[in-house]
Amino acid sequence: MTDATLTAKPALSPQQIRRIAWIAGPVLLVVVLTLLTRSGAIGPSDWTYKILVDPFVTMWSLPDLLIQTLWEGFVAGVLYALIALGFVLIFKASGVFNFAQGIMVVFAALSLIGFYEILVGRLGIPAGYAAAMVALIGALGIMLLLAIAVERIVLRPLVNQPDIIMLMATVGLSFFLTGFGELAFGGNPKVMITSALGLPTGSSSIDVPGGRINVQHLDVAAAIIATILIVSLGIFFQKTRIGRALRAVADSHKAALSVGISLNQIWIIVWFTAGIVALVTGIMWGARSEVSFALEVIALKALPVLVLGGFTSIPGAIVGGLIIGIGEKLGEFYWGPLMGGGIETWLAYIIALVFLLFRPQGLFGEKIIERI
Amino acid sequence: MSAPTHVTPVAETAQDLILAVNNIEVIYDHVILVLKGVSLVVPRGGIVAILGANGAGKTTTLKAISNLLHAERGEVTKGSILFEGEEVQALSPNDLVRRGCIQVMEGRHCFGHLTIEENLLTGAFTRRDGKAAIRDDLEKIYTYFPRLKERRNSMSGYTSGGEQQMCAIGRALMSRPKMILLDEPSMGLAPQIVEQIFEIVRDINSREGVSFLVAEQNTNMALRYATFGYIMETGRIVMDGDAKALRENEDVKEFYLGVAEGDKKSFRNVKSYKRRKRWLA
Amino acid sequence: MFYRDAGQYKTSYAADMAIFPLRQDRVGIAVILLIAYLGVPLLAGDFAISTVMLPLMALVPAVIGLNILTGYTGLISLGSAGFMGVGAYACYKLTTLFPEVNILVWILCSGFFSAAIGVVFGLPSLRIKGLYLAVATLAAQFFLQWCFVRIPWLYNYNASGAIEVPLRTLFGIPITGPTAEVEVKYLVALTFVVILAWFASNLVHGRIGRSWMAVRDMDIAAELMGIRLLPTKLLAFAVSSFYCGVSGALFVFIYLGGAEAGTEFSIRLSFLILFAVIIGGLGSIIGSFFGAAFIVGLPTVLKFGLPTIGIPITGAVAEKVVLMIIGALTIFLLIVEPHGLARLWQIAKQKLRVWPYPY
Amino acid sequence: MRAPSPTDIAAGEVILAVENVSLAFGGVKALTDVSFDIKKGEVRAIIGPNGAGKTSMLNCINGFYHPTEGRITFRGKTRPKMRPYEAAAGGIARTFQNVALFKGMSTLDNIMAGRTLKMSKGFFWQVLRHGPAMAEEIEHRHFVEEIIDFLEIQHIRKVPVGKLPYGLQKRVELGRALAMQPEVLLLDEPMAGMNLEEKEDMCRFILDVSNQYGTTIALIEHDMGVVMDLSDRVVVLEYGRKIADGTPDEVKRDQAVIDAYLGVPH
Amino acid sequence: QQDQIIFVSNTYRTGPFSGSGIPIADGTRDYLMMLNARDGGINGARIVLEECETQYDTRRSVECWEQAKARGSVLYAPWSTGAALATIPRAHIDKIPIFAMAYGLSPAAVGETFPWVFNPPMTYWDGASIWIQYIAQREGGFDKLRGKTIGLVHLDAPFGKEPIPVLEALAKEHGFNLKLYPVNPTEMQNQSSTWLGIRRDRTDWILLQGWGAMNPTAVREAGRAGFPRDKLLGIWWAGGDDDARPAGADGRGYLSISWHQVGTNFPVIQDIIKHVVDRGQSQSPRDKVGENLYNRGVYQGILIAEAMRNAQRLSGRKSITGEDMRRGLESLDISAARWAELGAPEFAAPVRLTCQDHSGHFAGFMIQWDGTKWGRATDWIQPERNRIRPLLEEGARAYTTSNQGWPRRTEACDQRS
Ligand SMILES: Nc1ncnc2c1ncn2[C@@H]1O[C@H](COP(=O)(O)OP(=O)(O)OP(=O)(O)O)[C@@H](O)[C@H]1O
Ligand SMILES: Nc1ncnc2c1ncn2[C@@H]1O[C@H](COP(=O)(O)OP(=O)(O)OP(=O)(O)O)[C@@H](O)[C@H]1O
Ligand SMILES: [Mg+2]
Ligand SMILES: [Mg+2]
Repeated sequence: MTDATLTAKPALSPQQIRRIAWIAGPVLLVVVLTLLTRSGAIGPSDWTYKILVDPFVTMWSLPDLLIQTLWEGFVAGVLYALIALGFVLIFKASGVFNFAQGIMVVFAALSLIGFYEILVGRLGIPAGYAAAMVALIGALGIMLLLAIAVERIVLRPLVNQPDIIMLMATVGLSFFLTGFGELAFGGNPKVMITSALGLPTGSSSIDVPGGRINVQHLDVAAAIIATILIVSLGIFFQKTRIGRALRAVADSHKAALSVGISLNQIWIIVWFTAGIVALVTGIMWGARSEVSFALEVIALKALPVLVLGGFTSIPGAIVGGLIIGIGEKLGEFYWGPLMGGGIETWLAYIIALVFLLFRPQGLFGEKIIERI
Repeated sequence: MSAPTHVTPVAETAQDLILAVNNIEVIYDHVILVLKGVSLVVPRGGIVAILGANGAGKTTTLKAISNLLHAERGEVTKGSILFEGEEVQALSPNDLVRRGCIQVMEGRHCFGHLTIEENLLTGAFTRRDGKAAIRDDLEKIYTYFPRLKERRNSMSGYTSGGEQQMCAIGRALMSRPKMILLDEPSMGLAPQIVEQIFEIVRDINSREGVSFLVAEQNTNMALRYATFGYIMETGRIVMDGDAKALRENEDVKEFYLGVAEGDKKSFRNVKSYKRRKRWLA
Repeated sequence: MFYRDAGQYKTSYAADMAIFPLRQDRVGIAVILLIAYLGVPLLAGDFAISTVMLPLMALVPAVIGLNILTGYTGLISLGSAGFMGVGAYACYKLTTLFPEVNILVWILCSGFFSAAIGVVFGLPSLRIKGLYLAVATLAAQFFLQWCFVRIPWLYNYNASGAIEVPLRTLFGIPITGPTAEVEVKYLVALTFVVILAWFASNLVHGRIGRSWMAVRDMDIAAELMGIRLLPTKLLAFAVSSFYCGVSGALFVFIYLGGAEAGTEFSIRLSFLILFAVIIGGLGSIIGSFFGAAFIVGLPTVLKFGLPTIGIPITGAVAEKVVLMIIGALTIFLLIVEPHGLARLWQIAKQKLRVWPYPY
Repeated sequence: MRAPSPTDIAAGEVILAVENVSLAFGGVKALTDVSFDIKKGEVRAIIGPNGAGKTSMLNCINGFYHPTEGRITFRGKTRPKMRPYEAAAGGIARTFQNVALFKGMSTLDNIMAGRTLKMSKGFFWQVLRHGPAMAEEIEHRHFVEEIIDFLEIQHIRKVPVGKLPYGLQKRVELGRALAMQPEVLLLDEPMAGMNLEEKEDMCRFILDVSNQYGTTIALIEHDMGVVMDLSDRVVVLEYGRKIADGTPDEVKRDQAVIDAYLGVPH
Repeated sequence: QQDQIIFVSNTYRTGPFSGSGIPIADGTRDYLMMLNARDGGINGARIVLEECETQYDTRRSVECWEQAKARGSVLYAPWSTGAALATIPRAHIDKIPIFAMAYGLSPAAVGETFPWVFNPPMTYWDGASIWIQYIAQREGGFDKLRGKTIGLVHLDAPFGKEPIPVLEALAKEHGFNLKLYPVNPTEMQNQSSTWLGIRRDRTDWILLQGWGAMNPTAVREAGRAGFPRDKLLGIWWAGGDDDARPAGADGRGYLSISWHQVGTNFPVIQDIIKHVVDRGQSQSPRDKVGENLYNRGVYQGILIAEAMRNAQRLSGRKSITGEDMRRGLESLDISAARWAELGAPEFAAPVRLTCQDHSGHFAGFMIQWDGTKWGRATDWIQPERNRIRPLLEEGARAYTTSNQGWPRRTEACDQRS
């Protein structure tokens, strides 16, 4: 090869240059910071040190805490992903942003406990696994009824309306369900029937460098169940005829109607599936504290997860969940104290916002088509 | 123009009508009256054209038939629509598709985020005759529209206007209907393709016996391929007749075909006597 | 029958472009203003004014503001309560730092602080669209709310962490603080509302309003026609946040009279405002009034009204039932008329115009 | 009516020059090495089969797409990364293949929106909507009413355009583009979905604009009758490449064009 | 027309804090209804109790204030710090006393400045003092506190931040480190990073100033993080049975401050069961009667009823006004003997309010969760009155300076009892 051919080709495409800058930048920053701290130019009381160096020093010196934080972030992420999954299903299938998903979680969990209490308390069936399973079926039945009712009463008359109208209809739905739920179940918090459902409750300590970490069996179970759920739903919606129809409906109600896709049937399927996801979510979150209407606000956490992963992507829900979960735990734990703590409330949104600036449709979202 | 009297085509008797629309009235938004008593029939295996100016109500008529009006806050307030002898107003659009009546909507309406091929496959949503048959039909569509085959893996939102139009027509064909309601099939298509589309219509019509109701602006084309035509104006049928008879009609000739006194007019020399020119006068 | 446009010929474009082209409409507005300024303070009781009219007046600017952003410009925001909070805190800081300046000036000024913050959080709107943007505005909501709790300077290091509204007067008459009469507070708020609504309606009917709507309906086409997206969107954010800011100041200074703003200006309020915008009608100033009346008035009317007409529900049960009714009514309204109460109003007028013929 | 004679065109200056423009989306090549020019005052047609790249060409011209290679010179200036609003400010207006009106606004407001660039009164006056702002508003309203009269759409002045039938929407869109008083008007299939009578109307509007204002027009259209009658010169694209360029008569007889597009000689 | 006393009471039986709101509302309601059923009201005047649902929302609370005013309520119980703050400036204008039992603005205890506000039997600042005293007891003296780390896990809202100034002062004095762990209302059920932080800081003691769904989560997270439960000390509002129960076995050992007994072994509770619960007139499930927060509701009912009785005596009328009620509250005096008379012997410490002191700094004690129920864990602990009172007075002064034009006390002090 001659010199001429070498110079004739542009050395690097702009994209490659950008990529290199992305990698080189942080590396350079780390090197500079290390040099500065080593030389004593910035000391432990400087702001730059506190923000840019100290957290990493802590991570390094207390690896057990780092691992524990990552684990907690992972678990939180999985649980966020579960809620987000409920949103994704409905959005994917109808373009509706279902604001009522949060209350559906509460509703599902409360029906489960309600059935169980009736079975055990009034009907005298021995407490335990059998009763829990019957209650589970009852709760699923309620979610199916809910799906049918929602389709009949809310969605069917609102076919082909703009997104924001549908969004508000689901807000109305969430009001209704909140009122109805509190009337039916009372406002008292309830204890989740964790052990009757056969979920593990203990915890184990695992030795890691620098100490030990504590892992709740429940969290492990939650992670496993969530993964199974997400993978199977992903396959169902990606690979089947129904899956394609769902995406069509989300694109345009009108066109979907015109090719003979039954919106009614699709919506019932999807809302029921979202109901199942809500039930699972309710069980998992409920088992971590208690089931009360306060749980509804957790659903807001699914929003940044959702935009990060992309509204329409099932894998996006899980990846987004993990990024948000781990990101916010790390942020709160290592940087939160610098700002007086409690930054978890908005950190997730800021993380999502930053990602969005680079990918406006989220990591896995469908491209926003701009054509004229 | 002739008086709005409606003459039922003589040859047809009730049983071989695939579609009969009797005196329907359509209202949008509870206040806007658009169709004021429209009646028309399509014989089994026929190709019927609806012609008329912009806003005459062609699209509305087709939507009323396919029951897509609800989605636009419109409703049929009077009259009845019979498909294969049965009232269909109470059916949902997908039931109608299952029964074999499908509409190709004006303005394409492809699923932008689905690829061309996926779009075509959604057309087969109501079919139950197995993957192989669907594959075959897909290939058939691709032979009709080779351009679609080239772009089969592109998201339809990114394809050109004409490609989307082909996709929409192909998608409807995928459902193997008995009757297709075509709304402005030629819009935005290159002349060659327009010709081709009407050839396809005739082909399917004669080989598979599919009936067509075509709303079309390209009067020339439409009357060449249709057997019967209706002309609409402001929500009423103002004229109907055999395609051939319509082609011969002087009014139609002047206003829709652009041949006055036997000559084709040039667009450069449009008469504008009735038109004031106030452009910065 | 009396509502006809027949015989009213517009002889100039100015007349045709008037916001209320019909004489009957103009008379109607005058009557409404008269009722609002004289009828309500004279006839309505303290209870009605302070539980319905005051919160209504305090919220209307925010609803108009969000309507400008969402209804006119098509940018969904869930951060309105946060911007209201900015207004409230700005007003509090300003009036405690400079007590000698009249509070009315500060209420208006607090809008500018809110507008500035709004512009900052509006920046991503160039790239982020639709529901994605809605979620991004949540970042503003939660971040601002966190600031209200975390930055003690904002509430003058009060041990209680809340704003306490001081006594302020106009011509010697108390207009804020505990001793102010509800009627006076009401008239002050009403005046703000009238002026702000008038300004908003001017804006949306002119060039700026048209650019907003163009961006809403088809941003690409708007840009191809020479409308620059970023400045247009940012202006919408600024104006919207300005309205929210004034609303927040009114909310605390005129209505609540002291607030634990961290919880008051919460996401719940943001949703309520969005709710009002949609129920009232996207892209309609008058709809903003209807929407605000719906969300403020309906719960109160139901809660206190149902028992008086003999339906014996009180306390918590009432609350639950009211929630259910509101939910159901919302869905019902959206089904009947997705364009909101404003459209129903229009249709009613339309029917009146052609009465007694149906079309 | 005065049609520009061939000599006019030969003498006319080039207002817009497209040089070796290529455009690719990932693997899809929408345009490959296309060059042509548009002269001041002429009606320039762009034709070609579906998917040939006609719309993409217009998108490049007004800055919505940026060519991957080549350059576009407008009035002697070349701007590699021109933004759409810069093109508009420079005097390029257009209509769209899939009607891109502002659906929620009335006809009048749509056309008024076309005047945005020409309006200057600031925020303060807008808030008051009195004095200068109102005067300006009325002045532009006059202009817009002219267009409305011209296009004969008086009766739909206050109707939200979303509810108009397709053909009228296209007409309103033309009105909106005219309101910008453009130097160059790009029309993307302005007559699709119209019947003969309406096409005639549209043709007349286009010719009038061209004659009275000397507005340069680039026209995409599939109706060969219209193209042949209206245009001064035609450029033909196929698969993103230019296959012919010349007067309508030349193009009509070009075998490549017949094979690729016309099917039968017209 | 029968004499009646109208009391519009705020409640929150719905919303995220209903878990704590319901038992309290039930307790108060059942006690007052019991008085009506058993005694025909107070001295023949029936108590008309109207609940006004607030959902713990300040906006609705203000609406409830208007309702109280319109209905002629003799008392306003805001049941939220935000509502208390919003209504305190109006009390003297609308002449309705505010009764904020052990919550709300702590300096409101200074009767000279706030003649219309009452917050017996103690303020959060007293609570902080009790916490530290208890820790000192366990550690073996105040000198052992030096170098210890004490954390405050608190709701990130004015309620949660209330004890901070006193704790900071105590930290300085006793030389312990105070660490703050704010929990945002939206993160109430999602506290894992808070507890990781506690683990990192090797905090020795945790004080829990939480409310609603935040508490059970905190107790459970303490278990998950392996924090010794008997070093987790809740404020009195974190002492609900539903706060500890969901943690199951993990909750055993958890402590909370209280100032009254739990259980149904009091004649007064038995009367409630007999006259109200068994007649199906209570909204509370039978098995929740006697739980900690239920009994706190009863405690509130007793204080209110006693004040009403006082007011009747002072005014000489059966139907009293808000002003009468204010005087009744200022001369409230429930001695040990009176507690016994009321059917609640040893139920709580004696309470006596004065015109100067509207709170009283009365004694409390710690209760401990044994896995199924609360039980008393310590003897009475007296808050350091001499330390707290000056702080309160300073707070009251700060309040008047930031609210210029705050009226001087003009209400006469009527201390006959
Ligand atoms: N959703 C709607 N709401 C109100 N009016 C409508 C609506 N859709 C159509 N219209 C009105 O109904 C009339 C008929 O419209 P339609 O679309 O049926 O005409 P068309 O004959 O198909 O015209 P084109 O040739 O332009 O497609 C028009 O005047 C139009 O304004
Ligand atoms: N943004 C885009 N992303 C991907 N492909 C695109 C994009 N824009 C255009 N294309 C492709 O470029 C080719 C040319 O499209 P264009 O719209 O310019 O065709 P056209 O000549 O206008 O055709 P028609 O007559 O059918 O409108 C098409 O195959 C289209 O799919
Ligand atoms: Mg049509
Ligand atoms: Mg095109």
